[in-house]
Amino acid sequence: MAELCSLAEAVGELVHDGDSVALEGFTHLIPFAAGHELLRQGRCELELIRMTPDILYDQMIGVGAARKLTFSYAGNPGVGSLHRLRDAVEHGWPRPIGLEEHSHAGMANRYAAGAAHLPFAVMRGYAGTDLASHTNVKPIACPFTGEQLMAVPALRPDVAIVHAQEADREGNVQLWGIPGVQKEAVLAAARSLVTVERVVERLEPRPGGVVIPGWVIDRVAEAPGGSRPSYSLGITDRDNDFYRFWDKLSRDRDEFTAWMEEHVLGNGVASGGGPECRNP
Amino acid sequence: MAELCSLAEAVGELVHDGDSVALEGFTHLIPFAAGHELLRQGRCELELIRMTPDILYDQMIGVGAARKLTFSYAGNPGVGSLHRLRDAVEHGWPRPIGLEEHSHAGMANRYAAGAAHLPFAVMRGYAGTDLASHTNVKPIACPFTGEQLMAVPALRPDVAIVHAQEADREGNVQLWGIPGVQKEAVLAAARSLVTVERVVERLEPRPGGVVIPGWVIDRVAEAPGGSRPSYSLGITDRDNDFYRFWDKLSRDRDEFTAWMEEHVLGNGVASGGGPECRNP
Amino acid sequence: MSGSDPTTTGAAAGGAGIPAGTTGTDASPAPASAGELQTIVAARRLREAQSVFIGVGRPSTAALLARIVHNPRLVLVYESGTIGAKPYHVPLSIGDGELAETADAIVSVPEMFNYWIGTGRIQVAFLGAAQIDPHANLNSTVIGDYEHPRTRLPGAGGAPEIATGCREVVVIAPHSVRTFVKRLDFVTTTGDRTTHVITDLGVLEPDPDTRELVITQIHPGVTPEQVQEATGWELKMADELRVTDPPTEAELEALRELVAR
Amino acid sequence: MSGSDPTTTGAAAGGAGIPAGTTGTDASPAPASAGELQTIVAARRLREAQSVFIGVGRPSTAALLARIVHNPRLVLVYESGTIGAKPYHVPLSIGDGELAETADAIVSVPEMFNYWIGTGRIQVAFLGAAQIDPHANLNSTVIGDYEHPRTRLPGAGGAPEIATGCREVVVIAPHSVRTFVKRLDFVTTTGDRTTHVITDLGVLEPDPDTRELVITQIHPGVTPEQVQEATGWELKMADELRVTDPPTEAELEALRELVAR
Repeated sequence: MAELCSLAEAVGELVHDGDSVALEGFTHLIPFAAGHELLRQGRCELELIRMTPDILYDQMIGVGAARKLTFSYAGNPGVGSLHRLRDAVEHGWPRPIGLEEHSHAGMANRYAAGAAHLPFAVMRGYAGTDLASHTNVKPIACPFTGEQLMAVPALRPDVAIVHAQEADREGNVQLWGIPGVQKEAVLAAARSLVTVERVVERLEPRPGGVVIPGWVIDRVAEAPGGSRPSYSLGITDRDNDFYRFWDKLSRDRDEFTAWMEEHVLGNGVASGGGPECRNP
Repeated sequence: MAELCSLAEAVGELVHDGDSVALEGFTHLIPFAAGHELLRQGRCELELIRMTPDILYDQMIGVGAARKLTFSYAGNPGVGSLHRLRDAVEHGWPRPIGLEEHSHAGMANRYAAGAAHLPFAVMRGYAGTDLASHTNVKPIACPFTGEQLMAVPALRPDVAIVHAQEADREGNVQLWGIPGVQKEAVLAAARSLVTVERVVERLEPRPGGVVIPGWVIDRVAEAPGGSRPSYSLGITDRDNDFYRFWDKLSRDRDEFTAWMEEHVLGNGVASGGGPECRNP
Repeated sequence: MSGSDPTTTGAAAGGAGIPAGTTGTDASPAPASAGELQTIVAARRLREAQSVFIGVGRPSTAALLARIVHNPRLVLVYESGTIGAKPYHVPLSIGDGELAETADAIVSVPEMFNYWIGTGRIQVAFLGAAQIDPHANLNSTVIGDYEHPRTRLPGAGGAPEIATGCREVVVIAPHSVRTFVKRLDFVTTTGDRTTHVITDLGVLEPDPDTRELVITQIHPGVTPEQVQEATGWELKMADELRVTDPPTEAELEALRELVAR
Repeated sequence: MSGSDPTTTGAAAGGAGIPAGTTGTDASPAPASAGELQTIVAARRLREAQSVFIGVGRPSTAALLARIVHNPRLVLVYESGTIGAKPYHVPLSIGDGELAETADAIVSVPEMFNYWIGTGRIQVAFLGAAQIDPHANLNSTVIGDYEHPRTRLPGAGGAPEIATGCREVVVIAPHSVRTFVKRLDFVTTTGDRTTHVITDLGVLEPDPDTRELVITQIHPGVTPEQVQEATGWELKMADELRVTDPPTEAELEALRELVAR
């Protein structure tokens, strides 16, 4: 049964150094506030998992919190590269980082297998690519037709963290808009945290609403604006300017470090929601 | 792109003698009107596919339209047995019928594999049961962990027929309430027909709404009341009395035959919706 | 529907049956029937449960009763995809509209089996069957030979994976030699996770070592001989055979009010 | 995002570039840039299409333009799960709110890849890449050695399965020796289903027998020599090299109006 608590408590109780952590969100509903709290608490040696690592993971990798990144597309959506990730991969700054990469279809199926507590999933994919020999997939034959397909191993993160629009006081969560793989991430993980824009008395059923019952979630924490500069459909808007701003700022190690110190790491100011996190 | 037409045209164009046909619906939204139209047009030698064959399939089997039934639970929900099915299986009346049976999890995964156009799905199931040796499943080992699991072959019906609350004039369909495996059935089938309670100018997004775009459907036909005595949430109610009535009526071959002649087969009266189909 | 005993689904809460157990006061209503007592005992098993997977018939009635009397936060899950349903009426089918209208979440059937049932998220499953053997294996497929059955039963439904996916299984079955058989005609569902078999005569539990069912509890007014007579094999008795607590007034009243809705 | 070329995603519709092609009348606006022409040519490929899978950047702009000018019923599908999106603005990301708000249906990412992309339901896919080879294989993973890359690119995203799942693939890429290379540093995506490669200089199509890309069409004002110079291998020319129809006024105006929104 989900316990409602503060973001700081939730992160402190659920995430340990060295954990594999999936902060999911497919452009929409990215849990920035939770990621920043994780950094403020000094979590390190993390395996970061996400289909589409973007600015949040660029920040986490840039301060050296990650030992490994498991992903399928690491870019600044619609803008370009993740410069901190590139610096880590190309030059080992501030530390080298291990990569495990898949295609989106592979990652999505890995999460789905994880949510089903199955050890693997079967798909048509990776055929003819160099990906197959650089990642953890194995050919598998259909026992009925003999067709050669690909098996991908289930993803079972230690912790999943996602953001949603609302929760009720029982910890039942509702999100709407682009649902991504958030439900799968929560169901696949050993522990889970959902940050929400607001806690309401009662979840009003909505078109496109995806409800995750509180009894499969460990902690729910209120974090208004907690997905900014990403967005929570119907509540906050995507700050496209910040994504463009990040492309410039993040090219320089010193500027990046100073910005993170001032806006994320310093004096415990909640980020993601406040003006601190916006394009100055 | 879905073509809107009459139920009679749709059935006439899409369903041929000998086809495998999935008239899906999980207690909710069972396409009675379409099934009755199929009988009125004299389709025969069908392989009927459905997770939960109930009264509709009892009727179709009772008049001898089916050569085979593929299913996972064949009962009158909450009431008891399907007497016409039992008569066919136990005494070959009015003709013998072949059975291919699975568990619900097996059938659901077979549909999901079909919808993904994969040849099979992997699951944990059938272990230790006699089902495994009486149906078409095969053991499969996880290539990563070695765990023994079960492979089930994809379901790819010739035709899927489902019922929904609404369609717009482009043939986009929306259903809500218990969604069952209807989307999977449509996406798994070579051809598809959706009958709807009503055609509307514009689909209004609804809580729990499942939208199937018109461009993956072949025909949409208006059939108000077309799921009765099952129901279409928000529009018609389940006629529980009829399910209990059927338990009595269907025990007797002659009474069944007379009832079918009068209420379903005779003079082209649309069934399912009209008073003819109700407990007299 | 697979989660319920096809032989009991017709009667929502037991209806007729031999009286068994009373509340023992003058002002009390008619004594509980054996079926009512069975439902009440099943409901008690859900006192501490977080979630229960149920079919229609007695399992559904018992779970609704548990929500009323013991455990208002109990999460009801039906294979139709309704999670956290809170029906006011005992549903006739597992897909009744009231289940959809009162659920916390509704999911597709593939999601129900893959993400919810198969993963051990649901704590207790109530299952029924036409036959049960000494190791709590169940048959809901055929009586007689598979190819030429004497009685064709509805089939597996969700039971095989419910029984291996949920954390513990409680079987609810009528106690008779027709149901309690030494050897099943067909193994539809395995009994490995079964913790209790609740009948209209008593409660059986598997021996921790041999996994063979042992009668551990009998309902008031039932004799061990009656139980043995209704069982198709030589039934082991627990060293300390408990007697079921009689239904409380609250339980019986709530049950009757629920069924009358 | 995987469906777009990382090198073009920054510029929504081409922006600056060498002028190429004009509408040829006095009242006409400024001549089309090479980027604009590339977008217009890509949009023309969707005249008859029922559905198109797109990433952001030029592919998205081209698909929106096609809906305005050629094919109002064209179904846009984004890997974020939005099916039938009808955005008014060119989206910056494949997950912009406007896509969700205007979609016919929104599905989860696993469903998008398993039920929609992997099945051939979507007719055309627009893909970009950092490198393309003579057989239209694409690299969007690394420049240089995989373990010690000179440039780490964003990675595969949806491309590998989009390229094998959709019925035909159209690649949209800038024409330069940096992009058109004889040998890829990494094969991210195979070119088996590619029917057209649309660049800012012309259009390439695979030879039906050898599957090697052949330049079949050049944009107005472009010479075959220019194309060869911008290609990192000895490029085969079609026997009849067509010249791209210049942008019509309607196309150019609609494109500029779209980008200015």
